[in-house]
Amino acid sequence: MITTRRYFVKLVGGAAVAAGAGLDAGPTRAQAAPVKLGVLAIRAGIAAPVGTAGLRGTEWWLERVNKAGGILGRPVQLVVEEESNPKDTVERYRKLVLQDKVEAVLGGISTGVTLALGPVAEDLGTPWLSWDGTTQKGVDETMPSPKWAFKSVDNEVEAIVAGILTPKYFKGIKTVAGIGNDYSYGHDCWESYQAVLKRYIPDVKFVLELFPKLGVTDFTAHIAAIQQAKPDLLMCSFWSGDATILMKQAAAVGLFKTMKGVFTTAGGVHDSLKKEFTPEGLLLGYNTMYFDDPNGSALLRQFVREYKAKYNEYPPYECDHAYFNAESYRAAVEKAAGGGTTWPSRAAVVKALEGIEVESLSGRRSWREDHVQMCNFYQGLTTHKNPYDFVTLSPLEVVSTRTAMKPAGAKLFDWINSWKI
Amino acid sequence: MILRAEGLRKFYGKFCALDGVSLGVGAGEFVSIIGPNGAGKSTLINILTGVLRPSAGRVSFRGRDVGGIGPARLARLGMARSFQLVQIFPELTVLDTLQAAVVARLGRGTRLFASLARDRDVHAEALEVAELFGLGARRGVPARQLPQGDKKLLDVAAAFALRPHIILLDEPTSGVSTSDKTAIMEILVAASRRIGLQAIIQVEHDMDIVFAYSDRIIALHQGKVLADAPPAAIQADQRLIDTVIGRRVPSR
Amino acid sequence: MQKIFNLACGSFYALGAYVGVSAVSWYTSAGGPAALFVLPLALAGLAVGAIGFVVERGLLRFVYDRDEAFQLLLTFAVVLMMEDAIRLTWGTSPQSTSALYLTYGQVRVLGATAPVYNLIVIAASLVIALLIGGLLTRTTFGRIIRAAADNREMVEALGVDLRRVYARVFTLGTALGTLGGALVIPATAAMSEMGIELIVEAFAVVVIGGLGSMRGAFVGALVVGVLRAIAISVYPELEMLLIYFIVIAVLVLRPRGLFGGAAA
Amino acid sequence: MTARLVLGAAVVGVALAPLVAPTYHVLLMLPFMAYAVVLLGLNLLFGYAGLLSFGHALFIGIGAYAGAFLTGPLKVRSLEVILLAAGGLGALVAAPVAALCVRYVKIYFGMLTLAFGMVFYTFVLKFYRLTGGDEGLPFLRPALLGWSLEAMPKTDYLVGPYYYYSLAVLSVAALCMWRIVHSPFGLCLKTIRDNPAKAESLGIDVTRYRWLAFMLSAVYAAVGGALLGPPTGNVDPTLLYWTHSGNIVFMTLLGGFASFFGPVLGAFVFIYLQNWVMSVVPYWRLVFGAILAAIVIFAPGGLMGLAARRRRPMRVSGA
Repeated sequence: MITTRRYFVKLVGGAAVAAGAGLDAGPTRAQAAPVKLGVLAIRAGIAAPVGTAGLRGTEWWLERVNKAGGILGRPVQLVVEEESNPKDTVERYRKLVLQDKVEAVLGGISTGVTLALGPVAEDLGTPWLSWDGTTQKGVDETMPSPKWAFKSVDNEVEAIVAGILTPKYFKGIKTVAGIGNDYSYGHDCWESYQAVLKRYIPDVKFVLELFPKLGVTDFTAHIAAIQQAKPDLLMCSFWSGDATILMKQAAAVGLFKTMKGVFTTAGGVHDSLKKEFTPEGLLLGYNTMYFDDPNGSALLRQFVREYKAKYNEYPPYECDHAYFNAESYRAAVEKAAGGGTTWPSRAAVVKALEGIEVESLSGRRSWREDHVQMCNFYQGLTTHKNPYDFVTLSPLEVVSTRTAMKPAGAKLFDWINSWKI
Repeated sequence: MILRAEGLRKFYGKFCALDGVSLGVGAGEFVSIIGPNGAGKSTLINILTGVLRPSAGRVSFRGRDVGGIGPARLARLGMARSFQLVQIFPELTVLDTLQAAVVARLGRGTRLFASLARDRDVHAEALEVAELFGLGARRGVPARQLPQGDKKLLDVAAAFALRPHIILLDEPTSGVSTSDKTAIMEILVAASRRIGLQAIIQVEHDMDIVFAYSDRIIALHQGKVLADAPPAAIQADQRLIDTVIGRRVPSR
Repeated sequence: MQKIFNLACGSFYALGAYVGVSAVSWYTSAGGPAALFVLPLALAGLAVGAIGFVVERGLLRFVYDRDEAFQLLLTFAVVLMMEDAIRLTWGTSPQSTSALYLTYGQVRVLGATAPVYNLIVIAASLVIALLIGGLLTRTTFGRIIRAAADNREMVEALGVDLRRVYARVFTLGTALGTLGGALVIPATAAMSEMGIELIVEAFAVVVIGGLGSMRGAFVGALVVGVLRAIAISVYPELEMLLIYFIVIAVLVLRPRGLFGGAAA
Repeated sequence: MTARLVLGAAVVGVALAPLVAPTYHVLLMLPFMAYAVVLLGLNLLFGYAGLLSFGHALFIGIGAYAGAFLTGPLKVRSLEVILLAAGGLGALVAAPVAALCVRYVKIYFGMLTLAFGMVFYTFVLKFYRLTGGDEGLPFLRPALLGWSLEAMPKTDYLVGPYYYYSLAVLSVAALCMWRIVHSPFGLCLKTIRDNPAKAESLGIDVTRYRWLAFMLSAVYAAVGGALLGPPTGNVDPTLLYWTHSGNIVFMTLLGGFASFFGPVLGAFVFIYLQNWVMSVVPYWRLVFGAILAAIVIFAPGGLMGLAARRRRPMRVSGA
């Protein structure tokens, strides 16, 4: 969190006006003035680790870009604001655009917040690239074709990937129990997972569903209920400390001695899943970036190395979303400039972003034409055969959003039911 | 009889604070209740004013059973009271305190959007009571800034502003200097005539006051009525006085 | 007892948990025998309860003679500050001890497997409950506390220095909170918002049990715990709502709670 | 007279702000005006009836969700209807809640209101098919006085018509509340705040008056909550969360609950202070907590109290 402050730009009247007015003052002055990008990061509450990872990814990108001479010769500055509840975050967003006059806004994680941000971004006419906010419902209902808002992969992709991989790795599954957080992400994941699994195993029975509140830290009663239901498999979409807690408390009663386990998203807290209480052979999802990918790029290796050196942790996936957003913005500006040095208009940048493909930490990633992120999802079976004190994956499966995310305009369940299996 | 109590009993757990008390107060009477500490005076007052519900027995006020109906309803029926430990509204001025009482009496408290400042009746009536109690000059002073004696007067004045049929005064002169006691009592008597009060019940320790103003004295001892007689009869019974008062108490 | 409703109790609980994690990792890296890890854990939990003394002396004591609402507000201020203080100290990631939870092994109780550590914690809380009960009923200090809860002026008139009593009671309460936070840590992970769930449940417990009653709090906690477990296995959707319904029912039918002594 | 001059200048300043101030600061005035309505109501309960509610976010949430339901599924866009419905629904929910809560006073009242707030918070999170759960519901752009204004860019709509509409609502709300606190009812509330036992002895039905004050404050909070929705364009459960209740109490105290306009001033200062501190210090909660503690201890009269200096000398000594 210390780095937040280091890059924090405190705006003093004159400088801000100069930067904002730089656009109109002619190309020569504009080149010298730094380009400001707004960042929204969650700092408090359950998603704070995710926000922190996103911010760190962006800061790492910033250092590289500025070392390489900035974008079109302009150094880049970040203006970091806090993502909190929808009301305050909408105000922060307006501040970034109206007051700080940033060129684009990066970030946004919580679905509730990004649902509110979508229409505001459209209204203010500034590109907004969301790290992890899907805004599906709001965008579908209130703005079918967003112009300025770029959204994350759909909520339920990791559950769909897990649904595809479950029958491949676990044979003979007849009964399944599910546990997830009591909010949209948890419910979306569970519903899509059921829909996909039913396609592969038509006679599968879903015997129990549990939705504890977000932030609960005691699952003994839930685990007892799961034991009672005696499913062949437990599907869990926890993604924060609760995944670790559930794993610990499950180990205490030997839950996974009697059933298989699927943790669609627990890779977000991967380095807290210590070997002592995390068994081998669970299906574990790392979302869009796997720090230990044997086929990982040199960029990924460098990032993981420097991240570990700086924070003494191994990076989670949110770094990749954030890096991709910032990097795609840089590429789009350069593409829109068409080899020249004149800073392109915001509309031109947005046009250039559509369909653009860049190298991210997890390999090549792109924006679909309808402003949705494309990427690969990394899932696999947990193993203890590694030099760390936590579990990693072997074998590793990589599934692209081209196969696991509903195409533009499709209805989710119609699409799943139309698969040829 | 305006107020009648029959066979009142009150238990706190196993402790019996009142043990079959019966009494009545008629129109035009000034009745004093006396007794040593722990005789049950406070309990009796609290039952008569509806704060406590008796364990047994009944209280009727102007022919209505009022046992435990609560002080607010009883006040609206025409029974007002003052308190032993002075009770005021610290932040309210003298006039506002009395206006509040008048508002309550007239049932205008739920007028949400009416202007209090323009309510002439309330203002005039409150002012009249203030004058009656010699508080007219201090009508704009917040109650917390009044001297102790005036606080006591304000407490009683607010009860009078209700224009009750009957008023219960819980030690109206306690905590007041000897010289002021008579003054307060004179104001009380004058005011009660002025507002057409039908009866006064007071609990009082000061025997000079009790004998000077009462028409009748009810002596309590260990939760029972020991005597209920005119002052002269009580004064004549030295044994009774010894029991109830312990000793002949000169003015404090 | 003190008629302070402490919104910050959850924050103290979270603080205890974080300190517990730090203490245990320090202990483990210093090479202490694994079997004795509860000792540094419990000691750290108790020691950090000293924050209660700081909060009481530094903040709360200024408002005792004012409306009790101000105490509520001060504890709200503590909640705000503690959240950031924890973030400053430990960062945003959940903190967790490694496998110490299973150091003591598992046993089968009534057909279910339970970690021995859980049983130790249950035993410890029973002992603490008994100790508190004994403190309140058997000692002079306890009698003073109970008397002060009823009538502050009276106790002060008897020459008791209530400031010291309050400081001790508040510190004791805080220490119990931080100790609780530390003791659950092997079974869970420390997250900055872990206290918030606790506040809400603490409400339910206290209201069901009766405001201001220790026995009530104990029974209330049992009721809430058992109801939650039943709800989760029978009809999970009801989990938290069921408890709230019970709370409201208690309020309507028995405004003072099942064991309530404190007047409304 | 100076008070009237200051008030007049403030009203003129607020009315002219959209013409002169930067857009972003004008936008911040919208939550200020919405909270000001909420706080006028909250202070009837706290400043005048002496009951500190720690659960009023519940009614803000009810107002906001009422607006979201009306503009969304029910297709009612008229803000006048929305405000009426919000107030009505606020009263409907408040009736039983208030009846249970006003049986208690002081700290117990605060606890119970907080508990009820959390009950509804849990409810909103849990019944996510109805309420959208954590995602909340969109609050579509309401029509003002029959004009749909749909074609206007949102920002122009907010800093133009919606701004003046909010100002009008706030003015009407303030006038009504001014009358209420200066009515016989207001006087009776003050007697209850100062000394409930004595008030009772004067025939004032304390419970009933407290209940009425609670109802009024709930209606105000719901109306303010409905006003809070359109600038965000979305309503969500955090509006009902207990820390939101804490924030509005904070605003009340910051401005000073002993004065009629204190809480309004508090809302203004809180919003601009938060805006500034959040941008400058990542650990802004630490700063805010410290400010709150300092106000409670050293300036219980809030900003108004500091300005007036005519209140009782404060007591800072221990018990």
